[in-house]
Amino acid sequence: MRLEVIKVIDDDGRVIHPEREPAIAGDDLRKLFRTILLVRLVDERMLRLQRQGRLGFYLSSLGEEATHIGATHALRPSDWLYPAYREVGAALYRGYPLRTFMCQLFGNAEDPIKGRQMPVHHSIRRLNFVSISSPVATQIPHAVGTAWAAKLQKKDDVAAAFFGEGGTSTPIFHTSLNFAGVFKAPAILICRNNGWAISVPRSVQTVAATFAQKAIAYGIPGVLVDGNDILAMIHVTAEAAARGRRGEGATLIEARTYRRGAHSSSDDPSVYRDPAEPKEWERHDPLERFRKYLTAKGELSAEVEARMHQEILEEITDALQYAERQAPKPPLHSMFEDVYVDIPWHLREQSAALAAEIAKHGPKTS
Amino acid sequence: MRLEVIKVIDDDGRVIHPEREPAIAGDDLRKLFRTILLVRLVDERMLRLQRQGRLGFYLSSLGEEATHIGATHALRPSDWLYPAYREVGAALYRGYPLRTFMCQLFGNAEDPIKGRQMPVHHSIRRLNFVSISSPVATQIPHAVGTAWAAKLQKKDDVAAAFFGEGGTSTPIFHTSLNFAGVFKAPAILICRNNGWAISVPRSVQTVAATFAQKAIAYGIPGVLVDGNDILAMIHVTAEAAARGRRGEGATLIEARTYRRGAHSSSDDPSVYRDPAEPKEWERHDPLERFRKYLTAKGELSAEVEARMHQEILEEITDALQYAERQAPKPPLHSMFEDVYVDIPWHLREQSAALAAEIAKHGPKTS
Amino acid sequence: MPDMNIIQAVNDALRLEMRRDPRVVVLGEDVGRFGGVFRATSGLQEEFGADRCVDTPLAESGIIGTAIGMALYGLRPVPEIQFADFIYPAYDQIVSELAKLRYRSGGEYPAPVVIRTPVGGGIRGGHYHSQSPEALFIHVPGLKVVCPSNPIDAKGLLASCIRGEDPVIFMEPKRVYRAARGNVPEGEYTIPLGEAKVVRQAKTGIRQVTVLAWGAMVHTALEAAEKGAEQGYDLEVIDLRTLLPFDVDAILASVRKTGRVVVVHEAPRTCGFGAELAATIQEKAILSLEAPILRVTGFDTPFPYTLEHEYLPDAHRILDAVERVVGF
Amino acid sequence: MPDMNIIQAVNDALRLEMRRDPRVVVLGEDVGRFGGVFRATSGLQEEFGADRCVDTPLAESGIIGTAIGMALYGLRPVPEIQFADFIYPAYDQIVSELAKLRYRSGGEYPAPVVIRTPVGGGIRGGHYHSQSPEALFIHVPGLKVVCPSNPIDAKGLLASCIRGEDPVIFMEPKRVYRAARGNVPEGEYTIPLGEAKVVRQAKTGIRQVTVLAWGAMVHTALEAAEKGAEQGYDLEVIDLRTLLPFDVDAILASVRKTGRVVVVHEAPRTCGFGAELAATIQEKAILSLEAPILRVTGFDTPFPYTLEHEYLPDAHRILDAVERVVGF
Ligand SMILES: Cc1ncc(C[n+]2csc(CCOP(=O)(O)OP(=O)(O)O)c2C)c(N)n1
Ligand SMILES: Cc1ncc(C[n+]2csc(CCOP(=O)(O)OP(=O)(O)O)c2C)c(N)n1
Ligand SMILES: [Mg+2]
Ligand SMILES: [Mg+2]
Repeated sequence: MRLEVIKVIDDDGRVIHPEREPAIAGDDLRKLFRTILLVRLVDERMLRLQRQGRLGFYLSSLGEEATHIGATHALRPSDWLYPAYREVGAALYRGYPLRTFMCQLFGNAEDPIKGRQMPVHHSIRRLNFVSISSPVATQIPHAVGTAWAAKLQKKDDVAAAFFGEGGTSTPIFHTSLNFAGVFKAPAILICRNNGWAISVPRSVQTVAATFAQKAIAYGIPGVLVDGNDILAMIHVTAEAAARGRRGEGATLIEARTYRRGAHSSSDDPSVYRDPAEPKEWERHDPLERFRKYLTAKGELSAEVEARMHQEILEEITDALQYAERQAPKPPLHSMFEDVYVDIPWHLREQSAALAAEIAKHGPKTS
Repeated sequence: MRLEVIKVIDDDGRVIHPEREPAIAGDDLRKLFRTILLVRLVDERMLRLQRQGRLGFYLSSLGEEATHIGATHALRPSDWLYPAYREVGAALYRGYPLRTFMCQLFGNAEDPIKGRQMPVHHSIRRLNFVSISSPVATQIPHAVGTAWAAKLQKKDDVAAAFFGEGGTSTPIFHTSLNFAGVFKAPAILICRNNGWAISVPRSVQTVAATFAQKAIAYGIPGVLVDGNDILAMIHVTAEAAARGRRGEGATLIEARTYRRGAHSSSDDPSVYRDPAEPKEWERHDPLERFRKYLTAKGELSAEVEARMHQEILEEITDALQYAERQAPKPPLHSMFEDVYVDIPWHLREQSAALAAEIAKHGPKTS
Repeated sequence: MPDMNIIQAVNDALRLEMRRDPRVVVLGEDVGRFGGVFRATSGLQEEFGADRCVDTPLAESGIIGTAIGMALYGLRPVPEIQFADFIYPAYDQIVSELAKLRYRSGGEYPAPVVIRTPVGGGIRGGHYHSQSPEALFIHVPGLKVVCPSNPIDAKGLLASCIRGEDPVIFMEPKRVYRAARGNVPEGEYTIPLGEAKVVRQAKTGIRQVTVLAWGAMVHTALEAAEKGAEQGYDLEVIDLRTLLPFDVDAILASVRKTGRVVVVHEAPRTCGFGAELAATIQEKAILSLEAPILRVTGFDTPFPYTLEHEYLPDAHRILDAVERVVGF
Repeated sequence: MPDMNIIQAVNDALRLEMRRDPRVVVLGEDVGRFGGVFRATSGLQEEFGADRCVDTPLAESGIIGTAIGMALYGLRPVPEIQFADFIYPAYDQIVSELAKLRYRSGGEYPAPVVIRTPVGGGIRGGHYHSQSPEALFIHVPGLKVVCPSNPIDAKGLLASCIRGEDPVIFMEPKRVYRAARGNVPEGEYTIPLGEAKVVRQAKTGIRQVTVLAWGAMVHTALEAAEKGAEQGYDLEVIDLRTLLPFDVDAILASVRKTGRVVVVHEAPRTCGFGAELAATIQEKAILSLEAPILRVTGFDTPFPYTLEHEYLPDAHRILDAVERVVGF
């Protein structure tokens, strides 16, 4: 157990652990920075949209972007990601087009998952970004199973699961990590400890001093990392991936971060949380810290960033306009597809009945 | 975390840790001894009966008796026990009459649980010995809830749950211990690590070096104890109970022992286990060790033991004859009772239909 | 009598029962400080303290499992499962333990736990914030299942459940949590379990159809009744209120009167509770039936997001079925 | 064609599929070294190694959850749940994940996991070694549910499931695991899902009754048919084999022929699969019905130990129902 909080840079972006500093090319550094910025600007815009009633629901990652964007960078595109709902940055980092992203949010006719899930529940097979589920932590055993399967097939893929600290309290967290330990599955279990599970503070999830130490129960290493330090995230994830590929099994990573926004667009943290707390965490802002690091390194200038910013805003506007132009609903019959590989008689019957109903009474209005 | 295996006596019954030796009156020492012997003789006889086809099913505790008999001694009669199926010694220690015990095994008209469960699934409210369930580990959260309730009601009862090491792999183990930690419930979680879960060896349950260390995940103390050393069991359970009563919360105890017999009367360990292994564990036999201790202490003589032995055999024969004399089945209507506090219309209807069916065709033969 | 919505009525019932009986405790995710994501437990922690209105770790099995242990010790826990869609991690504790404890202990160890949980669609919640899993509990002997449609029933039924001796799954129709309002009597009262309510009587003697519904669908059925009246249909709408044990007498009385039945529910059709109602009715009253019993239900797909109003039964779909049974 | 029982047939199917397709893996409690507590996986670890026939820790949710992850990666896991009574800790993974993955990913992420599990009573197993929870899966869109009654079907259906693209709950009737024998064709073959089998045809044209059954109850139904024949009843016994999607055409064809239906199952009556069959039949063929559809089922109690033969449907109970529908 390492109870030290692994860091590479401090709050001012100064390298305090050069021995851990990952070697990353300038373009990649800027891509990392750009993705954080992208997520932040997308989140901002979408929350605004939601408040205007133009979007049903939204979940933002404000202040937590470095956790999953850093982890994703440390993995290969062929490695599998099992995200929760606060890791869309991982998809964007892997190149998920913003237009498609927006179509998912609207659940419209161009939504690749056919309007079947709430906003933010993306599924992107070609990016190895597996379908997001609302139930907390249900994806963890899948990551373990995928990692285990890769090992059985003698491939060197690893699989990463992301989940909040609330997820560590679930029963499936336990069985998953235990299986990962027993079968030496090359899985990386990334706990995004953002301090809150809706209104429930971290202190109510467990009285263990850290989440990382839960690894001891499974005989696997547990690592504690500053989740707002993207370089530290890259460092520990790369180490965990290397361990996995070497056949040494799974790693649990606790990434300390903070949920600066509301849990979701349905939530109002003023009821349960002292506003000084999120304020305090602004000091550790991952974007800010990374910007200072890049600036000091000469890899980012104010002009470059301003250009990025502008570009991103234009992309968002374009994507939004694109999404809002699409037919708002997927075709009726799509509701009955993909329940099974083929459509059995009872679903064919139901589909026909619905078609007849709509033909008779017209489309549903709400 | 204490990774030392707590012991009081060695395999020869010699006190190696006098500072831990519990002060127990002679009569109580003999009662402890007698209960181990009782369980052993009952187990032997019941397995024989099962092989003769006179009993449907049986589960023995051979070699593991000290774990739960010791723990029960260390608790007050008002403390709640949540046993698994291998802790009947706890009930017998608390005075469960052998006749009733046998009636449960036969599920006959005098079975207090009305023939509803398989043999060995006792329920004895007046002894605070809660109804045994077959599903592994489902009783653990109940012990935590009961302990928590006692604390909320400012009573100083504690609750103990017993489960095998296989039970630590279950999802409910995790949520239960985490709740126990968070709510500082005075629960004692006793993992009887007997090396096997049916055919699955301990090494497949977890790669953690010990089960005791799983406590670290929940911020509670984990204790490793020699489960074949009844004095050590008493010592650690008494400490855990005292902690609980002092308001310091839960304790996880890993009691190292060994399942010397088959998993149950349905099992055949010769298919999966080297017979040398159980043989080897005879050296650490809890009865033998305790006998040597008592003899050295002058609390037990061969004559006293012989008398006990004789008495127990007579009791067993009496109880068996009693049980076999009872009507073999509980009344028909009892099948529909206790599903709810009152019998709703649909069960009344079903009960009447069954009565009519039996009236028409005669009693069911098998 | 104050005008209340269902959330307020539930809150009122909880508060009164907690005042009345110190053994009543509330536990769940976000129920304490926050007062519940739907605010149904709002103010309870202030009044009764954090020991009686408890925020728990994120583990439904822990919530239900420890509630069982509390109930065995003599408390009256009323756990909340934030959405019924998240009840499955606790399914083992509910099915294997809660439902069977009284029975398997020969009556020695009842565990009167009342599990409150919001159910149903229509709030743009997609797969996991819309489900109606009543059938998965009705099929399990040892559980009672209740689902009110309005604040007056919600308060009286919840009080009955908490005072009762049996475990209950108490399903709250979240779609009408705020929309269904009523003049809720002040102070304590109970409404007995097992009694349905005829919320609209068929009176014309012609083109009469019995419509069985519960929860949010009662309102949809009443809407259909309004619309249907214009078309000459006379619907007798029965709000089942208690799903198990259901009020077979009230149902059969209406069936004998109308001869035609439509059952409405949001859950998928196959093996839904509608199947049980249809099977029971045809078994006990086939000679009264003038037409097959039709089911108007959700489809046998996961609950969709965008097309949720295509998925959910509405007045049109009910009236189509009414038309079919009348025209049979 | 070797004479085999169901256990041997299941074992044979697993072995052949594992030989045929290296992606097939078996995992579960005691399935490896021991070969399963019922010996259904006996010899597989010897032949295919401990990587393809895996003993797991004691956690059904881990077995199913990791199997899903394996299936997503391209393997064909065939997990065993030792007794269906212990499937509930995995219910969340089955209902929330396995059943919905294809749908919620827009078809991108199918998870073809075939869960084998013994079901049913009659082995003196009490509450927790006797259950028949098929309805709890039939109600969940996205799952298929299969239950063979004999070794020939068991082998062919299991092969179909493993080669199929959908998740399946494959229920094995443990009461007749050894008792139901048959001449099982050697080598690979498949039997398509969704097709029922008429295992006894009604031929006399009088006092004909359709009896719907599956698993162990098929044998009880056939016994009733034998006995009934002596009393002048002519039973047409249909073995459903696949419970979802069930073979509605075969059922309705028989109903139209006989006009009378008895459904038999071990599970508790209320909201059991018998309810769905009754509801569907009366909906689609009420004019063919000469009598109500009766259900002969287990009672709405937990499965008892001593009184299990009082609980379980037997030939007498079936014939009483037959008598009632014929005499209606
Ligand atoms: C099994 C389950 N129970 C309850 C919920 C409702 N819920 C949604 S998010 C959430 C809190 C999750 O907290 P955490 O795991 O810390 O993730 P975070 O939102 O902080 O990223 C809860 C309780 C759920 N989605 N799934
Ligand atoms: C949830 C569940 N899964 C599977 C089983 C079948 N089963 C009965 S006992 C057992 C092994 C239990 O091992 P352990 O917990 O170590 O207890 P022991 O029998 O060694 O005392 C298994 C797998 C069960 N009873 N419950
Ligand atoms: Mg969190
Ligand atoms: Mg064991």
